[in-house]
Amino acid sequence: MADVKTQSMTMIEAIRDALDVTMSQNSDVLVFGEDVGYFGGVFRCTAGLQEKHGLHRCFDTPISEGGIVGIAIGMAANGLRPVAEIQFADYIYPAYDQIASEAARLRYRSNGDFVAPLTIRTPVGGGIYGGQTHSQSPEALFTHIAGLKTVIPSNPYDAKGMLIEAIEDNDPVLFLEPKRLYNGPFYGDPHAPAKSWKGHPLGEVPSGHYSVPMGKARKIAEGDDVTILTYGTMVWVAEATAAQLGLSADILDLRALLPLDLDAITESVKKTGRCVVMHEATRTSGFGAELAAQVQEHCFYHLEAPIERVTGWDTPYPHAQEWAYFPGPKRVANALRKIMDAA
Amino acid sequence: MADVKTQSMTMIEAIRDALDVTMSQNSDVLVFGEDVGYFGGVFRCTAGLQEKHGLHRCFDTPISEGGIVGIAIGMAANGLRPVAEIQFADYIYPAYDQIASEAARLRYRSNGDFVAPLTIRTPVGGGIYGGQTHSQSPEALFTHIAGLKTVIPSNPYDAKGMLIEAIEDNDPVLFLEPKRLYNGPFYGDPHAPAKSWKGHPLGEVPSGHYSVPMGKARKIAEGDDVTILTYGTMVWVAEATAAQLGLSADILDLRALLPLDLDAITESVKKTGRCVVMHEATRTSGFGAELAAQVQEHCFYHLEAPIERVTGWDTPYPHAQEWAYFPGPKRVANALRKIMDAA
Amino acid sequence: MAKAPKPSSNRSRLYVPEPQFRPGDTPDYSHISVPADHTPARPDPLCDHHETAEHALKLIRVLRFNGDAVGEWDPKLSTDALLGAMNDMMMTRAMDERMFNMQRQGKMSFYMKSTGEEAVSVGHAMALKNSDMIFPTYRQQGILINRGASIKEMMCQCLSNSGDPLDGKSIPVLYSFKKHGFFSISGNLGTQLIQGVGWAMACAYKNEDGIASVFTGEGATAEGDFHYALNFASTYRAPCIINVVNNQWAISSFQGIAAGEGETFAARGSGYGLATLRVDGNDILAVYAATKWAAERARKGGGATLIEHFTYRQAGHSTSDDPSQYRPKDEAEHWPFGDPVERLKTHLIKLGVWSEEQHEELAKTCKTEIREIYKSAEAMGNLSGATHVNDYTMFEQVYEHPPEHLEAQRRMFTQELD
Amino acid sequence: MAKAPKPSSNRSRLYVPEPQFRPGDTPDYSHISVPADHTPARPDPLCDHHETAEHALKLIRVLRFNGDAVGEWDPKLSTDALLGAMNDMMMTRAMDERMFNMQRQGKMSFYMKSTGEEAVSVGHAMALKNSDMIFPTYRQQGILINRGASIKEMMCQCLSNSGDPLDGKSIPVLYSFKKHGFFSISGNLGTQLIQGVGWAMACAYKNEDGIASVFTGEGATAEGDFHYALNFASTYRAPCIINVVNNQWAISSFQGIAAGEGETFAARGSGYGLATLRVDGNDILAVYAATKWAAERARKGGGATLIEHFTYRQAGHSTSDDPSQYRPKDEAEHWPFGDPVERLKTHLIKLGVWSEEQHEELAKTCKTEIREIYKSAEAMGNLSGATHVNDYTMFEQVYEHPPEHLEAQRRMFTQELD
Ligand SMILES: Cc1ncc(C[n+]2csc(CCOP(=O)(O)OP(=O)(O)O)c2C)c(N)n1
Ligand SMILES: Cc1ncc(C[n+]2csc(CCOP(=O)(O)OP(=O)(O)O)c2C)c(N)n1
Ligand SMILES: [Mg+2]
Ligand SMILES: [Mg+2]
Repeated sequence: MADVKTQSMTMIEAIRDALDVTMSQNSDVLVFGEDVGYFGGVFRCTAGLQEKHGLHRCFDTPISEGGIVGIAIGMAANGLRPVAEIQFADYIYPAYDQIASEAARLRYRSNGDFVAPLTIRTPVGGGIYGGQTHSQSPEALFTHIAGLKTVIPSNPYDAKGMLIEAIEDNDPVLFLEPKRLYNGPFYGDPHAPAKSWKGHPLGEVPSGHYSVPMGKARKIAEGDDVTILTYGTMVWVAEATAAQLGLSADILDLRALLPLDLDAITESVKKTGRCVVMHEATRTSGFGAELAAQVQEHCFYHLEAPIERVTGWDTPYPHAQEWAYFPGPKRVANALRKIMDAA
Repeated sequence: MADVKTQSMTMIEAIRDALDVTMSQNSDVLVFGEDVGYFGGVFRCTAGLQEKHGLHRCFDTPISEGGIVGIAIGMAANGLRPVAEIQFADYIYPAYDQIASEAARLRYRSNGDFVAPLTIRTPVGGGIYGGQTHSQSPEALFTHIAGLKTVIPSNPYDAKGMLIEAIEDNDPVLFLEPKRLYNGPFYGDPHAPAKSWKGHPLGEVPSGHYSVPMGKARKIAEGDDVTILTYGTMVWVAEATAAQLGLSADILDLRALLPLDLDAITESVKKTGRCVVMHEATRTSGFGAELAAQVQEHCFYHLEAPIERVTGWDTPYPHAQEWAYFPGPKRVANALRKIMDAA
Repeated sequence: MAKAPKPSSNRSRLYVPEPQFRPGDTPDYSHISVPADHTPARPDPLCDHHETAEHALKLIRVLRFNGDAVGEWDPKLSTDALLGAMNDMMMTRAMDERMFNMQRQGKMSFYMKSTGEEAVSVGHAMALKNSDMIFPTYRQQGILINRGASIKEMMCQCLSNSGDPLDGKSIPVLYSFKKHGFFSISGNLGTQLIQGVGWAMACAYKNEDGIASVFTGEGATAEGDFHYALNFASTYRAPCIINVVNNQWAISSFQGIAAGEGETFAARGSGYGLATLRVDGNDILAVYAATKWAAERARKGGGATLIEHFTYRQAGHSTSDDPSQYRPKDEAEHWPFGDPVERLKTHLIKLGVWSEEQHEELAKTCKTEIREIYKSAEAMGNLSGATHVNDYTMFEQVYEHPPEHLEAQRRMFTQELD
Repeated sequence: MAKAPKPSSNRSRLYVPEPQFRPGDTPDYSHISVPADHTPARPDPLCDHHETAEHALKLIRVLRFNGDAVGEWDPKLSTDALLGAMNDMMMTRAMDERMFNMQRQGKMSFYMKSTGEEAVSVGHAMALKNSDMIFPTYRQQGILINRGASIKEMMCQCLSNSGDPLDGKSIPVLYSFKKHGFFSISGNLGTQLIQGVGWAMACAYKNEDGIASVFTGEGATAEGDFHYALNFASTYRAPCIINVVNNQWAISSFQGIAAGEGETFAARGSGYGLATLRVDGNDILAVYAATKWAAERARKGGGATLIEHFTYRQAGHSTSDDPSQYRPKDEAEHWPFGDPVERLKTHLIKLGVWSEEQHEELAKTCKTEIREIYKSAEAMGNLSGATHVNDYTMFEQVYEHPPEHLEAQRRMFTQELD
């Protein structure tokens, strides 16, 4: 990437840039959702796109998540590449039927006669005192659905490249945006001064078109003691906490949950013999369960301790108790200590 | 239960009897759903209830799963005990928001000011050539939701007792009915002559009121070689296949997925050292993942081989290939052989 | 069957609607006044939607029972077109009949007839371009037949055999024929309505001439997707037609459960600012005329029209259903709007271009033709015997390229085949 | 802010509605003719729903701008009642003002004002029994105030402190007050509409006298739940009122996005066979009168009424919003229907029971009272300092009895507190 110009960007700007690049290159790309048009989105991810590309290419929709995904499916089947925004992942459930029964299965049901290459972007995770309805991480509800792909970036570089990849993919992709990382990395301490992406190496985003291949995890730290499998906001909490504990951890930012980079996972766990899985979502039937199941399936004879899960509690995401709910540095450290002490 | 009268019943009759008993004892119990009224339900589970209890206690609804659950929540909050039927679990997704965001969280959100003691009954599983939209087993999409309980009986005795328990529970309960077991046990061979519940010991159903406590697994076979954790239709396939292989298997019919009988599970796995988890649902992020994750968390040092999952494939449920999709005796046997050969 | 006792009446104030007639009753529709001269005027297709508000409450009819075609909605079709319509309707009916019987013999898992509703599908298709995309339910097989789809392929789909374009993936009747502008049918009711609106928005976005025509039964209008469709169609003035086929029944529940008893289905559209037409669905000329009007409106930028096709489901809901459980056995015969095939026949005879003999002859030809096609289809397999569908196809078309975990499952599956 | 350039116009046939005015424009509503004498007649509350079809398109008004109360909808409230209404509206406004400012100071995470919409909540509440269950949105705090809920408890909820009846579980404004007939507010738009219909069905089932009154903003009418509510209310003739508060805006999108530009929100109800009223939401007498009518209809078994309250959201959507980004800063002042408090004031003065001085005095009293209550509330903690909410409460009320896995998590949590 020697002579590619880069620019320092937040994740919001990187997402906007990915939309701008694909809209500029391909008139089939349309962007829509609640408040995404003139206003540019409640998180500003689509700011300026309507002005630049026209009212008919970036527009507001009624407050109807089912309708938004429904029209996206029809448009995608008719040759377009719609990118729909769901304002918060907590509001995606009215669209669940359209996603799980329709977008995910159109190709299969019609045996390839019709396809639905659409992208659904939606912010996930807590950390903004959003309470029960602005904090959820529902990824596991989508990884159970055959026909869907589910990805989640943890930094501006990946966000842009992965979003371009998602839009150009010929299958429906759910693109989850960890809202606590929109403006900077977050290491798990809400009282520490907020960090910005500006100046961060992963905030250096190449201009123009590039993509991050779907299904390849990113090794963010190389180590021998323990493998940490995680994604989204927890990537940064994991890294900071492991470093603080002085652990030599192999940390994988999974990036895609489905398709999953099983090779990278097994290679790492076979090396370290220990594995901690981390996510912000509710524990029971979270994606961590799938990761734990697969790790023990594939690395059983290399495991020296039970796989630990660090997750949100099995309660709705509370408001005042946000940081008691969030799987922060203490919960991460407890799990890492526990697994290192084991056996 | 010495002098309790029993009657030989199919699972359909047992469910109907549970509804009849609770409706007779408590005028707060209402039954409704698509075609459940005059007609008595497409699987006949509500046949005769309208005639007996009146039009206002067992009635048809518009084809609107979201609306059905929505009114159930409002009625439950207003003191009734609604029992809503969703005609097939494959059609429950339009109600997903009302279930996951509303029924499951009303108590929490209002800190106990309002509650939603409702029951949702819905048939799950394949085996009737129903294809993609009459065969699904979406339990894992509900076990991820804090505030919900999810149960699934495997025989008439349990069906009646568990349904009464569900209706009387003060939290929302999803009651999943394995449709392939409605008329008789099913051992996995679609070409074998169909068996009936009539004459089967678990088809002997006590009359009147009784309940099966929620969260207690049922040990259906006692053994030392391997633990099989399963529920619904797969209970019977597991039992028959293990017997055929001559294995000494400890088989648990979980009955409730949430709350889960972790004690029974760990006790068994610690005894056998091997564990196979079985369900009909799609593999990735299925409830088997949660079971595998918990078993390795709690029994790691007793495990002699990786936990195996026997599941449906990660595809929609196909029509003509129904029996190639279904986790039948061969898939079960392969997994059992594999785990017994391991280590 | 003996007359089922009426359920004990409401002892509470909770109102639950009931149909007029149940098994054992003698249906009496004498209170339904079949409108003869009350057909509302034909406004300009680009009129303000308020001008069609009364159309939502009345009924557009062209064919009188005596065979006359009257009024400004009369599309004045050529004799060829009328004879073509008759052929398509009778082929549809013959195919339904055959497939129903074959299902009874176990050749397929399931079938759904459209008997009594052939005018809706055939008349509608005739008034559209073949390239206009239909988002059908499972009762618009007449559209495929009108558009010249291969009946053999349709039958192979139902038989889930080696000739099935869907490789056995879907249950019978859930066709997908992109080449015939026929969207893949979903087993989930309602979902396609809003997808069709999205398709139409894409047509507009691309400055293409095409429109979408989306279908629902009256029962499924209660799904949220119906609301989404009307609402988005209104906001973005999507070039589409939204069709509610009101065949009075949704499996066992009557239309009063679906929508209450206060208003027609067409009237739903008025509140959304859409044009609304309500048409005698057993009158193929009226269906044709209403569709033509709505298609012109959509194509010229006037936005969407909601059409209620008022008809009657003569058969059971599907092969899994027994309607005599919940409605009088002979209700169809008492249905005051007659049968769509009979009504066109009367018209053609009155026009002097048709006779009872020709009609019987055509019925015979259709039956024979369908039988022959069926034979060649069944030769490719059926569900009760060998389907000849390769089981491995179940792993295909989940994604464009199968991810590794699916490949691993495919390998696992191999071990089950010994 | 400089006038934002208009987006390049559609280059395709895809139609996307736009509001008339954007930042930098000077709002001009002279084309809106505020109906003076065109208030539709007041039919009998048990009339056929068709008699209210025109009401969906017109606007019920009682208060003239000159302070007169006119027409058959005039509820002729006593002076006491009018003064009570004024008090409740001004308390609501004062509380909103204070809480907004305190949020700006970081005392709570979030707040939502109802400024400009106080007549809707207060007028509505006055016309109901306190036991009628409201299914509110986050802009009906006026109902709680009218029903005598503890303002301190409301504030403690917003502050998520030790006085919060919800133990900090919910974000500010999502109150739950069963004892005041005020259903727990969901953060998910629309969902409660159909729940309210279910509540009403339960009232009817139990032969109780109560009704439910459910609320939505105009924006959220696009959710499926709105359709479910209208549909089920129609089928089962549920004793309820369905209120659409059309405050013109849904965060940044105008009402033309929500529903298209062809029809009013009230008109939605007609197609479902419901009674429909459209009322000047800044006219508290009209709101009262319409509610009274609908409540009588519901209570007497006439079924549901859809009421559109036509009003204007004067403030931002919430403290997270800056409306000057998407609409002219002074649009509120140009709004042709005025301000609800001002309009009642003019009426009271005209009646001779009120004066500018008394009004200012009341404003001051409300402000002081609210300030005092706020102080005592904040003394129990706030989000930026110590909330004094016990973190363990987060594990409570997930279920009636915590299952073992939750107990285990609670124990795990203990290890994090050192
Ligand atoms: C979402 C959903 N809910 C329920 C069903 C089950 N179901 C299939 S057809 C049907 C009745 C549909 O009635 P209607 O819409 O009137 O269409 P018709 O069969 O009369 O043509 C029902 C309830 C389904 N397929 N999808
Ligand atoms: C299901 C859902 N989708 C989106 C949101 C985000 N959201 C909160 S309020 C709002 C606007 C609502 O507008 P309207 O219904 O007109 O009510 P108003 O705020 O004007 O009172 C949106 C989009 C939500 N809370 N729930
Ligand atoms: Mg129907
Ligand atoms: Mg609004």
